[in-house]
Amino acid sequence: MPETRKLNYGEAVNAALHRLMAELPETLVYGEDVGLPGGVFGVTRGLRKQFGDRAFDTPISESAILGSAVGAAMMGRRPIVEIMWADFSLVALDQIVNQAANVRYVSGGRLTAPMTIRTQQGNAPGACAQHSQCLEALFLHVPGLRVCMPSTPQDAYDLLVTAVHCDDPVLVIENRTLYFGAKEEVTVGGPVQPMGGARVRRHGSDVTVVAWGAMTARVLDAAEALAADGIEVEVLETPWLNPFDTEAVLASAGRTGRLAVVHEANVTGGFGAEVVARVAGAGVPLLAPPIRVGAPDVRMPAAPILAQALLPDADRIAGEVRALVKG
Amino acid sequence: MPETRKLNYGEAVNAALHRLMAELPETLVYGEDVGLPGGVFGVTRGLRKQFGDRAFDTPISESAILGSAVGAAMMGRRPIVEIMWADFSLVALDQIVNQAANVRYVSGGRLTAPMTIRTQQGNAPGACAQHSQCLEALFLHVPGLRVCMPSTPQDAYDLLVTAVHCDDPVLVIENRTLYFGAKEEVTVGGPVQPMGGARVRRHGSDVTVVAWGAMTARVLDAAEALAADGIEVEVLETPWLNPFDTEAVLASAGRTGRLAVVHEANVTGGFGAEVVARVAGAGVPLLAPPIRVGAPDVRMPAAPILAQALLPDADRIAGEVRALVKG
Amino acid sequence: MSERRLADLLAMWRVRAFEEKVRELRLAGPIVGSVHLCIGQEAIPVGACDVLEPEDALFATYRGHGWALARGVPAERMFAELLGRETGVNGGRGGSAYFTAAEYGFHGENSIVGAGAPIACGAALAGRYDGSNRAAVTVFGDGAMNQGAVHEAMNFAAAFSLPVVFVCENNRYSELTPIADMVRTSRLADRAAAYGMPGYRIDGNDVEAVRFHVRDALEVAKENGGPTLLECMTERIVGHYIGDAENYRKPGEMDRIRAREPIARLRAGLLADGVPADEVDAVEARARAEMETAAAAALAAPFADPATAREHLYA
Amino acid sequence: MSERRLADLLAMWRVRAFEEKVRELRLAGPIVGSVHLCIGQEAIPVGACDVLEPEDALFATYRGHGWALARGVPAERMFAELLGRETGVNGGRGGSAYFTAAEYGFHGENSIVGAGAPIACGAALAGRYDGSNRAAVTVFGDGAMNQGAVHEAMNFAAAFSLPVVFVCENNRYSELTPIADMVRTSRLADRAAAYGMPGYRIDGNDVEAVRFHVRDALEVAKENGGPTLLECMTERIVGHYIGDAENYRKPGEMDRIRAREPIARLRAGLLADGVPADEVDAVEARARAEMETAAAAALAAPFADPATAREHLYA
Ligand SMILES: Cc1ncc(C[n+]2csc(CCOP(=O)(O)OP(=O)(O)O)c2C)c(N)n1
Ligand SMILES: Cc1ncc(C[n+]2csc(CCOP(=O)(O)OP(=O)(O)O)c2C)c(N)n1
Ligand SMILES: [Mg+2]
Ligand SMILES: [Mg+2]
Repeated sequence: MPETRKLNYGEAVNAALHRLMAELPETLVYGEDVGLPGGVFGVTRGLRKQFGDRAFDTPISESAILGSAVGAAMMGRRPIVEIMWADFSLVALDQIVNQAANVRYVSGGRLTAPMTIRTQQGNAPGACAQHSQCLEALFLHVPGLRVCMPSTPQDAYDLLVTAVHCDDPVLVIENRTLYFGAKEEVTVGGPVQPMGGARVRRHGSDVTVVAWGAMTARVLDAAEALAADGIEVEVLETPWLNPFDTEAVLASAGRTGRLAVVHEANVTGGFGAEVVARVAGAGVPLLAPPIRVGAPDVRMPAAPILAQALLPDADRIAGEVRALVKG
Repeated sequence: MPETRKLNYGEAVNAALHRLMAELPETLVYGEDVGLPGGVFGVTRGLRKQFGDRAFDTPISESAILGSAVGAAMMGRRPIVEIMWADFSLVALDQIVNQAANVRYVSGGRLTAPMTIRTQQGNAPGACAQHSQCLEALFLHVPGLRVCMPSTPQDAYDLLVTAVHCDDPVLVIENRTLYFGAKEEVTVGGPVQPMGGARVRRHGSDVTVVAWGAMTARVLDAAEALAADGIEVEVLETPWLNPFDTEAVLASAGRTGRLAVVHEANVTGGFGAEVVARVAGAGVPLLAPPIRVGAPDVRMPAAPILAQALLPDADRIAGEVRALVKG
Repeated sequence: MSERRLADLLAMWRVRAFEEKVRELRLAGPIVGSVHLCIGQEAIPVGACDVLEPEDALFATYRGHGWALARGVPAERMFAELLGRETGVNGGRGGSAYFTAAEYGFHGENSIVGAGAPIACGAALAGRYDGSNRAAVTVFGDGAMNQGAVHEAMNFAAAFSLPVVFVCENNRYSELTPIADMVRTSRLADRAAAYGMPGYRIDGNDVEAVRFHVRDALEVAKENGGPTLLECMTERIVGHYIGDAENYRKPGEMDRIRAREPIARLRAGLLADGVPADEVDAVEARARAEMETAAAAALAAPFADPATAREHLYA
Repeated sequence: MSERRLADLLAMWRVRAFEEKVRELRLAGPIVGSVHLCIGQEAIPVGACDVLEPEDALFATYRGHGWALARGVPAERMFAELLGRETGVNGGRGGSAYFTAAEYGFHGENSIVGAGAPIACGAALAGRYDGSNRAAVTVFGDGAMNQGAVHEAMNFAAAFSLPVVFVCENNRYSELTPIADMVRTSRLADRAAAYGMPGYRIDGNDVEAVRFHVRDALEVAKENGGPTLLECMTERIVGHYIGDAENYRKPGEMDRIRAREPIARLRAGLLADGVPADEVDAVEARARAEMETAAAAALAAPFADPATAREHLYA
């Protein structure tokens, strides 16, 4: 029985977790501070109370957290583990890349690893270089993983539900600057959505801008500003990055004849390169060379005044897209 | 006093290490089995004998190996550490990405991390999914690191010498299928080469093929076969991936009008996407959409008969390049 | 009593005969790539697997052939796996160092040092919720004790009193480097105290000692007593991998090793107890014959089909 | 004697006054982002840094302001760093949780739990070759003891007898979770035995005890005796970070903490020894005044220049 609730992004994640724990008895939720304290961002609040020891705190041991999730998933549990910051996954990447991603393939499907890794990433004001990275491109280069990055409360809810129902390892990369955003109408309790798919967040005919994560809202702001200049931007959000909806991007870019990809991650080696390479490889005729907008190839400084000079914001995005359209 | 010696790839690495230990007293060479045993591939043989405790074995502790290299480098040493397989870097990626890459930037240059990480990667017959990955794309997405992948004995020598002289962290990614290749004339003892630059391994006018690592030789074989069909391939090897010689690629692709990028890594999110995206972004006019040839997005099976079905070989490369040229 | 010991001998001979056949096939060509034999270490898998229940989970390393065999994985399907045949337990996808056969209670080898330990914790954790009486056994070498993941796993298991048995096969070398040079105190079992769990150094060449201690640890584990670390002292009679020149061996070392290796030792014990030599030696012949048959069948099987190489990546 | 104790009190008051001023600036706006204060833990950095030599290397965590100050980093340049000013020790690049000031012998904070421990091993290792008499001190929390990198570092340092002092600030919580719930035996110092190194649990709120044990460990280290683990028992009087609601505190916990916190304790000791109250309290006033001056100067400094944000990535 689907119902509508006013929830912000963090609350939507929390609602999804409650639903999943209730409907899938094989789920477990654990990680650092996620049990009794309810998570450093409050996102797992209430689970311990309602579901007892199916929600618990762990030592600061990312290899043990991720590795035990692999083992529990092999045995039929459906663990939902949290890595507090995506940056911290780097102390234990082996368990994701060399372990979780191989389970199904090597065993020919006789063993599987239906686990969900919730994490969050990106810069927030004052965060240092070790707490600011956008690492989705690393995970997207690893066959055997699924990866998504919701940016709206509805997607925060839906994608997590889909992820946990998926029989393979899925990374759900959230964003702490979104947790406490505005409340929106969120449909909860509806059917599990299929994995994949893009979202046309705004229709436009002059240029296609593909974006994901925290950049989506900035791209929409930029599109608004550009509309005032008479430039109509089609904003295509791709919250699912693996599987990635290449068709939607090709179709939109084919229609508008121009392509920009915007992500918060560093440009070089970012997933924007993959998107551009797919469009180029498909031979979609473009009126101008495609552009990528992201953080320049540099570490992230802590001082907001320095970080702001690096992170794409609506102004910079609008400027680059305007230049793309106006030539 | 440069001199010429007949060395295979592994011997060239060994010669470079001997030179570096002799000319830079601040170098240290360590890692698992690199001291007394001289390395599992024999590449560090003789160093312990000649340089005593500046070459030593370590526990199986990649975080300690890499982390101690960061600390020793901060204090003025120039450690050259080995990670036996690139796959194993994933147990300790934090020390490379969150630590080494940040030292200079965060301190504004007052601390530096002049360390070299030697590793090797790729598939060899019979190797399992945890010993076959090509991970250069992960490192290439990390600002603050330098990355190179020599494929010839001369480059194995030169690039390592350059890497160790570099005042920043450098990854030198070797390949175990190359260590015991044919002996070639190698100039040793020459001046330290500048970082960066591409190598035109074959001139051609019909298509530019960019490659690195173990694929270079296969591309050259494919080019030979294609020449018999009247297709002239320009083979551009880019052993330095960071810094990457974008200009050389743009110029060659502009000349030939066609572009293929070949790497052993999985296609999605591979560095081939970056190369294609740069060429597309630069607006180089091409006669046909650029292609990428690499391992399909799957794990690597151990059985050679299965792995061969996935890895690019000269036949497959020739086939795909032929299709690109013939349309 | 001598019956059980003969059964132990047979089980150990099966492992050794399997490994020797693998070596032959590796040197002759049909098996390719890096292969890590457990010759000399057979008493550990044989003693341990004897007391495992079907519901228990077992995680081994690249040196895992003996563990898989002792757990009941058919030799033919293992040969086939190493030979890249369709009939291999993973159809050739795992190979010598990374195959898995959960249907036999063998939850896989692992080629990353130490990585199996946290995974075993998860298998044990799952048992808390699925109503099974599962314990998990994770096997690793002396060198793996210095890997971060093993430390995290031991603390995780101890803190949550998970039913895990940590079996450290201390064969005195990590690849080509003596473990004694890589630690300050060489009794690795003593590290258990750091986590508040029991740790025992035992004779890993004594199948009876292994059986006793693993059974005891499993009982403690299943009674909610938490994990145990067993440091099983043993030695490889072979190189780290096939092709290892073993330059690191000290003079006399191999003689000493051979004198106390588990099969020779059990054989001597049986003879001393009056079991007729022909009865004892028939065991070896039987094991070798079984392995010849299994290898022949595997060699006759079709190769894995390259057209399937992309299957089973995702659900 | 009371002179040294007054000096200790001043050093501790400097740390606390710094931290209180930081909190004020964080709550008022000029400092942004996550800030981890060490209020309540001041005796550890003050006691330890007093016996460090200029050549020694010091690696702290995100909770590192006190260590930097005690090591001699000027408060004004630290305020400036937290405020994102050009005059900050890293011109604002490091911020509260990740700054470095090697020119003062402070080799940096670290925001990855446990990551500083292997790095400190490298600094100590370097001393083997560069002719210095360097020891390295690495500081981390109780929770970090469960991180793989710390384990690897301890074994690495012990195996090679590196001059490292592992200082564990056990404030009983890892963020919001009691360490007692995350380990089976709560005496973390006992883990040192696993590596064959000495480990001591000491009163981390007693500046004299800290000084004694750190000096002793440094002496052992510099005489080639290898590493030591010091588990310094202490408590935060504040939250894990500014903004922490501290719901995890038990009834009466804060009273108990305040009763034994290091500054109140040293103050009481001085008064009991007959040092006049106004002399003792002048110390606090002096420290606060210094910090007000330093903060004001930092606030007056220009912001970091955004045009420089891309500099210093590579040589
Ligand atoms: C994380 C990691 N580091 C290094 C290796 C390479 N390696 C494979 S086996 C081995 C030695 C392991 O020694 P030990 O744990 O004693 O096991 P043994 O081989 O003696 O059974 C090493 C270093 C690896 N596979 N994984
Ligand atoms: C590898 C890693 N995992 C998790 C975190 C998030 N985190 C930051 S501080 C902290 C708690 C650390 O506790 P402890 O080691 O006791 O130090 P304290 O903060 O109490 O001084 C955690 C989990 C991190 N920064 N790095
Ligand atoms: Mg061993
Ligand atoms: Mg703590």
